[in-house]
Amino acid sequence: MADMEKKIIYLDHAATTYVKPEVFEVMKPYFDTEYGNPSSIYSIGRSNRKAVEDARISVAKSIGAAEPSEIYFTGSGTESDNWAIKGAALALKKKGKHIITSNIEHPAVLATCEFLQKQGYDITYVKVDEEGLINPEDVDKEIRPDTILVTIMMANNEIGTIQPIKEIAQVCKKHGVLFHTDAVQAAGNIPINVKDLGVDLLSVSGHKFYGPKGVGMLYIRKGVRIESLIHGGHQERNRRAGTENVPGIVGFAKALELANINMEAHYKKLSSLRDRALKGITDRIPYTRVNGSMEKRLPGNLNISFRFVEGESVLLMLDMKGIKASSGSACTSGSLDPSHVLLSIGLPHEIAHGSLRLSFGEINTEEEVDYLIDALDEIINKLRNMSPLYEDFTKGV
Amino acid sequence: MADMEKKIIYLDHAATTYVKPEVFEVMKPYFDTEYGNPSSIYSIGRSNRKAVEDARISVAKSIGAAEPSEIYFTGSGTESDNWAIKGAALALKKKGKHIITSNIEHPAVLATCEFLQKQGYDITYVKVDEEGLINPEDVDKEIRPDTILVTIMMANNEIGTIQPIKEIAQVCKKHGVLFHTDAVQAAGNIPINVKDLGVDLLSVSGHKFYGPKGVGMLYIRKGVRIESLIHGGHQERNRRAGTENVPGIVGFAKALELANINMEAHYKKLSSLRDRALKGITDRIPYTRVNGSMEKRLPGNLNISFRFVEGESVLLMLDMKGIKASSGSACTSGSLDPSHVLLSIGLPHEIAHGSLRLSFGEINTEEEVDYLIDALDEIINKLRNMSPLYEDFTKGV
Amino acid sequence: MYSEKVMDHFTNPRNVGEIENADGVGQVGNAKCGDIMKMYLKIEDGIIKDAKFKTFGCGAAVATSSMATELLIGKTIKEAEMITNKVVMEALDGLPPVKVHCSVLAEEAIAAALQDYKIKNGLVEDNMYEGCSGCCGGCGSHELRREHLHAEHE
Amino acid sequence: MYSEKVMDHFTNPRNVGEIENADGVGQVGNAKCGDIMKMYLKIEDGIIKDAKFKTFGCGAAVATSSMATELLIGKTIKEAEMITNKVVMEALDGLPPVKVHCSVLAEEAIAAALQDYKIKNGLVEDNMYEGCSGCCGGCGSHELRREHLHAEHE
Ligand SMILES: Cc1ncc(COP(=O)(O)O)c(C=O)c1O
Ligand SMILES: Cc1ncc(COP(=O)(O)O)c(C=O)c1O
Repeated sequence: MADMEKKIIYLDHAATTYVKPEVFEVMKPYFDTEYGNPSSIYSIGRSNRKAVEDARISVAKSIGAAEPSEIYFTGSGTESDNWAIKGAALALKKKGKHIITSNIEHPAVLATCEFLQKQGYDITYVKVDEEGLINPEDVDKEIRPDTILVTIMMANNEIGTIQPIKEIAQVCKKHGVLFHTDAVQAAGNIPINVKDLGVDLLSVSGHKFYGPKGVGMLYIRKGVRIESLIHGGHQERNRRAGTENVPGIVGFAKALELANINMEAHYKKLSSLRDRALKGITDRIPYTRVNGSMEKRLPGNLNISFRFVEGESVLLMLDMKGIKASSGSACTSGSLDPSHVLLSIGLPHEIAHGSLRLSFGEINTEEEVDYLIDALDEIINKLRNMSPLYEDFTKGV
Repeated sequence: MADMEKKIIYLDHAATTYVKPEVFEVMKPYFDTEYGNPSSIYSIGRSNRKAVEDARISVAKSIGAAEPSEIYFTGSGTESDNWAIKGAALALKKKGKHIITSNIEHPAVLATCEFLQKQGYDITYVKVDEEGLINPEDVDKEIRPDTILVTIMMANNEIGTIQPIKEIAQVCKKHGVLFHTDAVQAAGNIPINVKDLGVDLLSVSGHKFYGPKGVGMLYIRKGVRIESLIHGGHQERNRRAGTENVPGIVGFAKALELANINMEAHYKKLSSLRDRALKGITDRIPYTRVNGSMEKRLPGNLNISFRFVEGESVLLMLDMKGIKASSGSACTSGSLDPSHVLLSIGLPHEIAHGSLRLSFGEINTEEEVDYLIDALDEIINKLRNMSPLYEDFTKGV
Repeated sequence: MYSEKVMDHFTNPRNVGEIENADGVGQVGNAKCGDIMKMYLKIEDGIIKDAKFKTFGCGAAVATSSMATELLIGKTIKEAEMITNKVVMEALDGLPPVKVHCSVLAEEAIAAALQDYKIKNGLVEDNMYEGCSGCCGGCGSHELRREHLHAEHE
Repeated sequence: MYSEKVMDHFTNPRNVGEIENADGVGQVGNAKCGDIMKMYLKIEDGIIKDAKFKTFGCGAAVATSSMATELLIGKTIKEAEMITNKVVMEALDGLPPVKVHCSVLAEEAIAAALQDYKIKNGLVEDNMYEGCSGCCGGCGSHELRREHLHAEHE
């Protein structure tokens, strides 16, 4: 057991990733030697400025932006989402106050919309189907003359479903409505090309693709005007104030660059591990279901519900076996409700409570997956034997 | 000359500092091994959570907060300023829309106030005297029934003057008005004790005291309610969403802790270097003035105006001699106007243009100061000989 | 997040299972809110001789159930009635604020099982179910409780 | 931020100084806005034989003055009048957007010095000063110019 504890199997890459050594390496000099302020005119300031601008060029290339000047670095994916949505809301309030989003967005989008609702904006939540997918026509139907923004995530953080962003962007374009997508989970896992997608605004966060925490990015298509979220100095072309997080920005760009180079192999490896896990688990453990489309899905995401047990208990027991995963239920976050995403695809509360998110990453192996399957089998059994729901079920109550 | 170029004399610590090795050391593990998401319940998530909470406790201690829960980590000093001011403005808009600030604030405060002005808030700018100091009575006079916030910086970034924050806080308390102070320049240089000062909100930025860039802090006194700036997940007790920048937060706390331990020696060393520079420069170079009170001043700050020359030229020539400094003029930032701070203390435009900020740090030496004095003497001479203003002056025009 | 005691009771829960022909059985909570506790009591001469539980819920729910059974065994009914959620929580060296409701559930499970015993033995008149956890939201107290918990959290 | 050419002309400015009894002298800019250029011309047979300058201003102001004098020497008056700010800027391998106004200043300094020469030699009728840099704000064009520069920056 003590041995097991030491062996850590990290299956929570959707929550955060480690920083790759190659990424950390390029960040390092900006902590202690190249520490100037990019706004300064002297040479070490200038070399920092160049590092930031090179990062911007690299990121623009990584996401297919027309120009580096469309890339704005922020402090997190959450900040990018807040900026895109509040910024558009403020800039366009004369045109209208109606915003369309989906019912499976990340809290960074949902809580921002709720905030705007309190400020007098009108929010429409388009519903996903039981596969966790948005129908672009549903977006089309909700657009009104006073609609100023549509914000729909590219890939979901819990069930990994990938939305038809290009089609939604076309709908928005047809109506002349701004379109923002939260691509925090998509970035590094599936190709992103903003030109091809036709989005106006797109959010990314560094720590989801082996880059650093505390740095995000907002793509703002040239010509799109949104109000700033953070006012102050002239950084980021006057649109996002604050001394640039130079090591963070450099690391962000490097990580995204590596992810792009490596994307095909990454996709293949993760989806194969994921499929192995899925087969093993469903073969061995009855009363189990997968949540969300298996077709339109991030390669590393698996979300499964185990009937009669509760997610946090599963997580804790997995942790004791060295396996780090995440629950579909937002139990730990102070809310008593199960995941809004799982409820949105039609899961009953009690099944939503018994859900597990496994998100595979580049360090995982087939041996780890096999160990996971064994561990889960044992844990689910143990918990079911402790469960009054399972008791009722077996007794046929 | 090639030799000189290699010798870098960094005199711009007010712009940003390098990260101390001891600080970088404690940050490192959180990049590659302890990389969990603090919101996760498994063990590496928990160790990240603990790291963040330990940092909070440490910062609370460093600034004399009553409770760690009064400490909120952000992405920058600018974000902290934006949050404090906009957060108070939104939370208290029913009470009123009047905000008092000073005319020498950092752009993070000024631009935020300008933004609010456009949103219908009323901003009063209290003026500093020619020493660069605020009279608390002037604040008292401006408070009205609809005043909801006073925001006055603790120490100025250009001229280093230290404001009577405790007295201003008393004035605010008397009127029941919230008081925010931007302590970004003060932190690490002079003691900060929020309880003793009596402030409600206080901003700090990591990279000004040998900590990392991309992390800031807002102190919010217990019981003070402000609206969030960044909405989303449950991080930072539901008040500042986004996955925590764990290495950044850990580094922030360590740097502040070191600064506090080391404060007396730091103060002595920096002020002695500063005074040596001041004496040398004014002894050798005529038509020179110091800007801002020498008494109520940060230990490492020196701001001098050289008549008949322009600041950027001085900076560039200093840079060629390996000396990194900053100009009083915001020339590089896209504005053609000289520093609003120098104009506020009564400098004519042409003299404000010829100003230099030297900010000393812990790595500087007396030899460097002496080299600086020689270099400046030569540079100012050269530029004056090129200056039509000096020509007119010497010809008695 | 959890104390060692909580983790111990979660990992090695005491008294898991059912008691055949139990003298009192109580079930509280609701699958919808993610916690159900079922408590079985064996009572002889007014003394709780045995207690067992089954729980669907998070780590804290399992641990509080386990601790509750340990606290119950050997107690008189009067004494058992004094096992409040605070008592359970203290015995576990505390719970995170968001998990306080689990200890409330444990208190209510005890109450429900004792109530069942009393009804079966004619010790109370009506059989109104008093074991509401306030969690299922059915009675509208959910939001109230949530606010309460959040306030405590703050 | 600056090209090598700009840094070269800033570090080793050509033709710094005054010309005694110059044939044309022009001064533009304003200390208030941080840039003053004074241009001295020696003109013989309609050809600029020598040019010198003094400048109070930033690196770009010094470099554009220096480059302007280099461009002027040897030119006819007609040719000199065609040295626009673009010409100066291109000769310096460009300037950062916020520094474009410095090249405008150089163009205007040339114009002012030539105007002075013409007036002294009775080649123009009125002596209206045409060398406004738009920078001092005196004529209200400051804001306009600033917007213009910012727009270019964007
Ligand atoms: C007084 C003052 N306030 C706020 C800031 C903003 O801090 P940051 O650039 O780290 O966001 C700075 C430094 O740039 C400052 O000196
Ligand atoms: C879909 C999605 N959007 C936004 C975010 C917020 O990113 P961050 O926590 O880095 O601010 C996350 C991750 O937490 C996410 O998965």
